[in-house]
Amino acid sequence: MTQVELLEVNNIGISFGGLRAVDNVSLTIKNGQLYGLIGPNGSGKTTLFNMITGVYKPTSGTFYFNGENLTGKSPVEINKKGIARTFQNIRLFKNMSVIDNVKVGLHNKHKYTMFESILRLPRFFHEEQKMEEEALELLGVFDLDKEKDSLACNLPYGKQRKLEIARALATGPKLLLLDEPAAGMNPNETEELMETIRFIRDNFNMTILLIEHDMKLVSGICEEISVLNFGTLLASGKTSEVLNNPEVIAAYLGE
Amino acid sequence: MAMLTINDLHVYYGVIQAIKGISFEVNEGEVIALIGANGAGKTTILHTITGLIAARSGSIIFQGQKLTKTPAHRIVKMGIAHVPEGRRIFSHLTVYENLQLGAYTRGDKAEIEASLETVYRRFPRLKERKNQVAGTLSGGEQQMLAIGRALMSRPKLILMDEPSMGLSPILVSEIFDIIKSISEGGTTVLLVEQNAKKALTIADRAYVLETGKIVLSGNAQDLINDESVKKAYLGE
Amino acid sequence: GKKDTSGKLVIGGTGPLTGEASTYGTSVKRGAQIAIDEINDAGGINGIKLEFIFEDDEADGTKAKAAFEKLMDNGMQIFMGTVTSGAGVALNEAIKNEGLLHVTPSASQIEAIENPNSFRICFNDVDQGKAMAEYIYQKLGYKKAAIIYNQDDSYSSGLYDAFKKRWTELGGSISADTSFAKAATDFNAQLTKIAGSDADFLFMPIYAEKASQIIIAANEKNIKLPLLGCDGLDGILNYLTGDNAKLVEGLIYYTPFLASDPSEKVQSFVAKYKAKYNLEPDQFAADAYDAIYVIKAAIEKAGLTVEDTKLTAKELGEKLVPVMTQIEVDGLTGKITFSTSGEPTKSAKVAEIKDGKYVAKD
Amino acid sequence: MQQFIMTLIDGINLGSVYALVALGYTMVYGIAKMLNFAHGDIIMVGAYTIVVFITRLSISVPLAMILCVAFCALLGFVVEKLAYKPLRHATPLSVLITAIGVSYLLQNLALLIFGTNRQFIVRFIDVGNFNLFGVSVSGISVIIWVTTIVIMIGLYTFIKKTKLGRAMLAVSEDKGAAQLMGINVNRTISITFVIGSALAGVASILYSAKYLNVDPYTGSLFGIKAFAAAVFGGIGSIPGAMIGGLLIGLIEALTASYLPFNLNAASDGFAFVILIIMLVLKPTGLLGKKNTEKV
Amino acid sequence: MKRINLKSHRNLIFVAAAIVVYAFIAYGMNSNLLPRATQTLAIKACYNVILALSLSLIVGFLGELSLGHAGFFALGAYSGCIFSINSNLPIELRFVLAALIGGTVAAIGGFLISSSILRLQGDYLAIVTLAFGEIIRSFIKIIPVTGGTAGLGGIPSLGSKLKTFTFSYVFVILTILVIRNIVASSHGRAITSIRDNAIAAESIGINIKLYKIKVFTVGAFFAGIAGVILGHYINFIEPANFNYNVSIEILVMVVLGGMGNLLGSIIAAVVITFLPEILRGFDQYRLLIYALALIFMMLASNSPRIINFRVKAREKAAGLYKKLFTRKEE
Ligand SMILES: Nc1ncnc2c1ncn2[C@@H]1O[C@H](COP(=O)(O)OP(=O)(O)OP(=O)(O)O)[C@@H](O)[C@H]1O
Ligand SMILES: Nc1ncnc2c1ncn2[C@@H]1O[C@H](COP(=O)(O)OP(=O)(O)OP(=O)(O)O)[C@@H](O)[C@H]1O
Ligand SMILES: [Mg+2]
Ligand SMILES: [Mg+2]
Repeated sequence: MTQVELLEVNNIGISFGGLRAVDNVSLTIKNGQLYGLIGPNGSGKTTLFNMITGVYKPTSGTFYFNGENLTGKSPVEINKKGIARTFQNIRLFKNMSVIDNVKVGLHNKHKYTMFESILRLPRFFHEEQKMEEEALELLGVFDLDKEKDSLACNLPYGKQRKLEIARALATGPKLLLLDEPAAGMNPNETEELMETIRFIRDNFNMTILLIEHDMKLVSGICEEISVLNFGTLLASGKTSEVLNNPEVIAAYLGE
Repeated sequence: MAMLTINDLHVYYGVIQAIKGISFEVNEGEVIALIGANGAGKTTILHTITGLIAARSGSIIFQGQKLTKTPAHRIVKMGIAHVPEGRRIFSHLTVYENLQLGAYTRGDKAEIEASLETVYRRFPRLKERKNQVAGTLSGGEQQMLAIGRALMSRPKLILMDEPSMGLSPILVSEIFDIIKSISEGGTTVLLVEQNAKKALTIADRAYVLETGKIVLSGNAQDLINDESVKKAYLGE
Repeated sequence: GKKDTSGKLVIGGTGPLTGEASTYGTSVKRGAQIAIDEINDAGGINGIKLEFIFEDDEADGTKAKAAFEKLMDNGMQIFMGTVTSGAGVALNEAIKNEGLLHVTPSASQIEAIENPNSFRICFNDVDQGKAMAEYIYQKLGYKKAAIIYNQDDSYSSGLYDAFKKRWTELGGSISADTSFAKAATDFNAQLTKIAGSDADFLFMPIYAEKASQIIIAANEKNIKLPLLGCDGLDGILNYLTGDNAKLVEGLIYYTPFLASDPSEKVQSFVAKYKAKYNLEPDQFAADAYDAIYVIKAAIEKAGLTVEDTKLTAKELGEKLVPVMTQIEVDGLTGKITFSTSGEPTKSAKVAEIKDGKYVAKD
Repeated sequence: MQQFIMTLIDGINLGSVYALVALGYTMVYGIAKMLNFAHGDIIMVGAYTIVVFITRLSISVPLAMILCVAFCALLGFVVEKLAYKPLRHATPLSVLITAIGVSYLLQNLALLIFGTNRQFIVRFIDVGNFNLFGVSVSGISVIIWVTTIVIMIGLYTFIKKTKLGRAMLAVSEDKGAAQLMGINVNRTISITFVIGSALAGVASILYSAKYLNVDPYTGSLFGIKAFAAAVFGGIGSIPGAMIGGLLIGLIEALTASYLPFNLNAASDGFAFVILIIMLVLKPTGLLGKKNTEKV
Repeated sequence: MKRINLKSHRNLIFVAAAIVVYAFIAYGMNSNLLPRATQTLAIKACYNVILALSLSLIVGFLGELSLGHAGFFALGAYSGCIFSINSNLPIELRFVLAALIGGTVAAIGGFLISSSILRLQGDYLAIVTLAFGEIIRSFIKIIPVTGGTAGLGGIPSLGSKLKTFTFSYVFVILTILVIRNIVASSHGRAITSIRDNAIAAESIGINIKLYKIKVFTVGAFFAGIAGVILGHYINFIEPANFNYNVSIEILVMVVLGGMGNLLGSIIAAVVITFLPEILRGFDQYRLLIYALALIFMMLASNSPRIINFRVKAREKAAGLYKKLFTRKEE
C-alpha cells in the first residue's frame, strides 16, 4: 500500500442562500485507504460528496485528485478522472435491467463509436463481449448475477444498494464514494456488506471514502475518519481515537 | 378485541406475489415490531394497510371497519398515520407546509396549532428550519419531518417504516425514545425496522417475516433471546 | 368495393370537408350536387346519368393523394377537383398519368392546371391580382396602397405577389404592407400600422371570413379607408349582420359571381341552394356548379352515348379533353370558354356593395 | 411615437388575453402535471355557448355568462373523469396524447354542430372606449386587464393560502404521500380541472366580448400560446404565466408591425426566435425556480 | 458467447423477414390486388414509419419531449427536393442523393438546435422544439428558393407507385437497422440511462449534452430523409405540410407504440396512416371518430388489464423463444 495522497481537499466550502452548509473543510485521503466520514444529520457530509463529484460547485476552496485540481469540473469529467459514487437516495436506472445498469457504468471503458455499432463492426462484438463478461463478474461479486435480467426497480432495497455500488465500480474509479451504503440493512446484511467493501478495496485496488451512521461498520472497517459538525470539521484521525473524542461523543454518538 | 386484525392477506405486484397469506393482529396501546430481511414484504404490508396498494385477497380490519374496502384518503381520518419508507416528504413545500398537510384531515385550528407546538418541541430542528424548502433538508432532518408530519394527524395507530434509517446514532436513540413516548402517549405503533435489536427492545410483541410469510412471532423479549433470531437478525 | 355504376358516368371530386378550410370544400360539394341533380332529373345527358362522389382531402396534398386514389378505386372517370390549390398541385402527377378530364372549380394557383388535361373555372391568382392592380390604379386613381394578406394561404399570397408586382410597375406605392398567420384572431397591430400610414385604400386579397373580422376590428380603430379585394370577398355579407353590414358599404371586389345577379339562371340556383342548405351560395358553390355544366357540355360535344360509360377514365379523357377548347358554357360565373392552357376566359365583374347588396360595377 | 405606443397597447391587449388563458392552463399544468392541450378548446366551446345563449336564445347577458362558466366547468369535469382519470398511473405523454385526442374531439363536435362557418357574436358587453394618456383603449380590453390581474392574485392566494390549494401542491408532488395525508387525490385533481375549466369559461366570455366571433379552431391557437406563455414565465409560476402571456402578446404585436415587409410573412417565426433566445438565456423561464432537487 | 452471437444474427433475420414482407406487398401492387388507395398509403406509411422511429429515438429513448419534428421533416424535404429539381442525374441516383442531402441538412438543423438548448430540460425544451418547428416553417415562407407559401412544385417522380414504394421501403429498412443497432448498443444504453436518471448517468461519466446532440442529430437526419420521400411522393410540398399538427401526429405514433418500443412505433405509424382512410366511409364524422379512436387507444393501452395481458404474452413469447433456441446452444 503506497502512502500517496489521492484526494486533497483544501478549505472547501459552499453556501445555499444564507446557509453555510460546508465551511472551510480540509481533508487528505491516501491511496488505498478506507476512510470514513461521519457527523450528525445535516452536518454537510453529502454536500461534501456533491462537491467532490461536481454536482455542486464549491463557493470557496479547492480539491485535488491525484495531484490535479478538479475544483468546479463537471460530474462527467470528474468521473472520467476516476471518482465514482453512490447516492444517499438510491439513483438506479430503474427501468433498465440489472446487468444493463452495470453495462452503462462500463460505457466509457469499452468504447466503440456509434458508427461501429450501426454497422455492427467486429469491434462492437468484441467490446460488447468484454462488457458482458465484466458486468457478470461484477454482479457476481455482489451476488446479483441471478437477478441480472430483472428490472432494477424490482430488486429489494438492499440489493439496489449493492447494484449501485457495482455500477459505480464499473466505471473503473480509483476513488469510490459511498453515501450510507448500509442504510436499510439489518446487522447481518451490514456484516456481509463490510466483507464486500473490504473485498473491493483489496481486489480492485480501490480507495474508499464512505459516509455511514452505523458505527459498527465504521469502526469495523475504516482506518481513519473525519467528523463534520455544522459544516465544519470537528475531528479527524485514527478511527478509534476519534470515536473516543468527547466532543464527537457529545455531538454525534451520544451516551 | 384487537385494534387491527389482518387475515390471510395476499398481495401482488403485477404477476409477482409479495405477500403470501399473512395474518396478525395489533392490540390497542401495543408497540408491534415487524422484522425481516430486505424484500421480505414489510413495506408492502404497511402500504396495503394504508391503501396505497390493493390486496388481492384477505382482510384488514381496523376497529371493526374493513380497510380493504376503504379508499386510502379515508383511512387517515379513521386514525391511522403512516411514516413511509423513503420519507416521501413534499420536497417543494416548506417544513411548515408539510406539517400542516399532516393535519389535513383535522379542522380545529387551535388544536392543530397545539399539535404543531408538540412536534416542534420534539424536533427543535424542524422549528429552526420551518421555512426551509423540505427537499433541501438533510436525510435526518427529512426523517424527523416525516415523523412529525404523521403525528400532526393525531393518529390512534402509527405505522413506521424504518424510521431510524439514515439517522445519526444520537438520533437513532432519540427516535426510539420518541417512539416510546408516542406509545406512552396512547398511540399504538406498528414498527418496521432493520435495527431489530432496538426495535425488539421497545416492542411488546414482534413478527418475523421471510419472503412474504410470517415465520415466527411472539413476545419481543422472547424473540430477542431466540437463537435463530439472534443469528439471522441481530448479528450476534 | 366498387359501386354499381352501369350506365352512369362517375364524376369524382376532392376538397376539404373537415379542418380549417372545410367551408370551401363543403360549398363546392353542395354546388356540384345541385348541378348533378338538375342534370339527372332532366334525364341525364343523352341518357347518361351522372354519379357524383366526393372525398375529403383536408386541403392537404398527402391526404388528397389518398383521396384521389380512393376515387379511382371507386370508378371515377372524370375529376372535378381539387378545391384548394396545394392539394391540386400535389395531384398533378397522378392527373397526368391517369390522363382523365380534370376540371377544378376553384384551385387558382397557376400550377394547379399545368397538365394539358386540366382546366379550371375560377380566375388564376396572377391574372386576378394584376387585373385588380390595374383597375385600382387606372380606374379608381388611387396611388398609395395599404395591404393585409394571409401569409399561410397560397391563394392570398399569390394574389398579393401578383398585385404588388403590377402595382409597383404601374408606379403605385405601398404605404403599409402587413400580413397575418392563418390562425390569427387579432389584427390590431397590423391595423395600427395601417392606420398610421398615409394609404388611400386598403387592399385585402383574402377570403371573406377573415376579411369580415378585420373590417370589424378596423372600424374600432377608426380606419375609414376604401376597401378593395378579390373574389375571395364574395359572400362577405353573410358574415356581417346588423350594423356591421354597413361597414362594407362601398367595398369593391373582383368577382365572377354575384348572388344578386337578377338573371333567371342565377336566381334559380340561389333559390335551390337556399332551399336545400339554408344558406346563400358563395363563389365556390357557383364555380362547382359551372364545373359540372362544363363537363356536361364536353360530354355533349364529344357525343358520348350510354355505351361510352363503360370507358375507362383515360379513354374518356382522350375523347373529352380535345373538345374542351370548343365548348362554350353560359354559366353562373359568366360565359366560359377555355384556352389550350386550360384557363377560362370569361367576363369578370367588378362588384360593389351598395345598400347591403352586391351590385355590378363597371 | 404615437404609433409605437399604440402598438404596445395592442400587444398588451393581446397579451392579456393570452395571460388570461395561460392562468387556467398553468394551474392545471402545475398541479396535474399535464399539458392540457384541450384547454384552448374548452375556451372555444365556451365561446359557442355564448353564441347559443346570447345570439340564438337571447338569454339575459349576466345569466348567459354564468351558464357559460358553469358549462365549461362541467365540461372540464366530464373530460377529466372520462379521459384523464383512467390514466392516473400512465406516463405523462399518454395523457398528453389523450388531451390532444380530446382537443380534436371538441373541434370536430363543434364543426358538426355549428358547421364550418365562423359564428359571429353580437356585442354583449359594450363599454365604449377609454382615453389613456391620449390614446384610446377599448373598454373591453381594460376589463380584460383587470380580470386577468384579479384572477392572478386570486389564484395565487388560493393555492398558497388555502387548505385545498396546499392539497393541490401536495398532490402535484407525490400522489401516494398525499393520500397518506388523507387527501382525496382523485377529487383534488378533478377540482383542479373544474377550476381550470371555469377559468377557461371566463376567458371565453372575455374573448367573445373582444373578438365577437368563434370558429371550431379558435381554441387550438390558444392551447399553444398558453403553453408558450406558461413555460416562458416559468412552469407552475402563476405570476410567471401572466408575464409570459403579456410578453408573447407584445412580441407578436411588435413583430407584426415593425418587421420590414420582405420578412413580414415570417412574423410568427420571429416571435418564436425571441422566445428561444430568452429561454436559452434563462433556461427555467422568467420566474421559474431552479430545480431544488437535492442530490 | 452464444447469446451475443444470436443477437448478431438478428439483423439478418430481420432483413430476411423484411424481404418477405416486401415480396407480398410488391406482388399485391404489381397485380393490382391491393386497392390503389392502399398502394398510395403504403408509401405514406413508409415515411411515417421513418418519422416515428426517428422521433422515438428522441422521445422514447432519450426521454426529451420534442414537439418540432416536423421542422426537421421540412428541412429535409425542401433541401433534398430543391436538389432533385435542379439536378439532371438519373432519377434513381437523384433520389438517393436527395435523401442523403435532405438527411444531412436536417441533421445540421438537429445539431444546431440541440447544441443551443443544452441547458434546457423537460417542458422548457419541448416549447423550444415547438418554436423551432414553427420558425423553420415561417422562414420557408420568405425564402424565394422554396416557393414560399405557394409551395414547391415540379419535384420529379420516381415513376410507378411500386418503384416509389420500393425505394422508400429500402430507406425504412435502413432506418430500422440503424436505429435498432444504435439502441441495442452501449450508446443506446447510455441514452436510455439519461432518460431514466440524468443525475446518476452523469455520475458514471455519461456525457448528457453530447448524447442530446447526437440523438437530435441522428433523429433529425432520418426525419430529413422522410421529408425527401414525401416530396418525391406527392411531387409538391408546401409549408402547410409541416405544421405543428404534423409534429403532434408523429408524437402520437411514438406514444401509441409505447415509449422506447421500436416495433410498437412501427405498428403505430402504420395504424395512424391507415386509420383516417379506413374511416372514410363515415364522411363528416370521420375526424370525430378518429379523435375517439385516439382517446380509446390511449385508454386501452394503459388499462391494467391490457398491460397484464401484454406482460403475460411477452413471457409466453420469451418462453417459446427459449424453447426454440436454447437447445441449439447446448
Ligand atoms: N441544494 C440545497 N439547497 C439548500 N440547502 C441545502 C442543499 N443541499 C443541502 N442543504 C443543506 O445543507 C445541510 C447539509 O446537508 P447534507 O445533505 O450535506 O447533510 P448530511 O451531512 O449528508 O446529513 P445526513 O446524514 O442526514 O444525510 C443541510 O442542512 C441541508 O438542509
Ligand atoms: N413496485 C414493485 N414492483 C414489483 N415488485 C415489487 C415492487 N415493490 C416491491 N416489490 C417486491 O416485493 C417484495 C417485497 O418488497 P418490500 O418492499 O415490501 O420489502 P421490505 O420487506 O420492505 O424490504 P426492505 O427491507 O428492503 O425495505 C420484494 O421482493 C420486492 O422485490
Ligand atoms: Mg447525507
Ligand atoms: Mg421496506
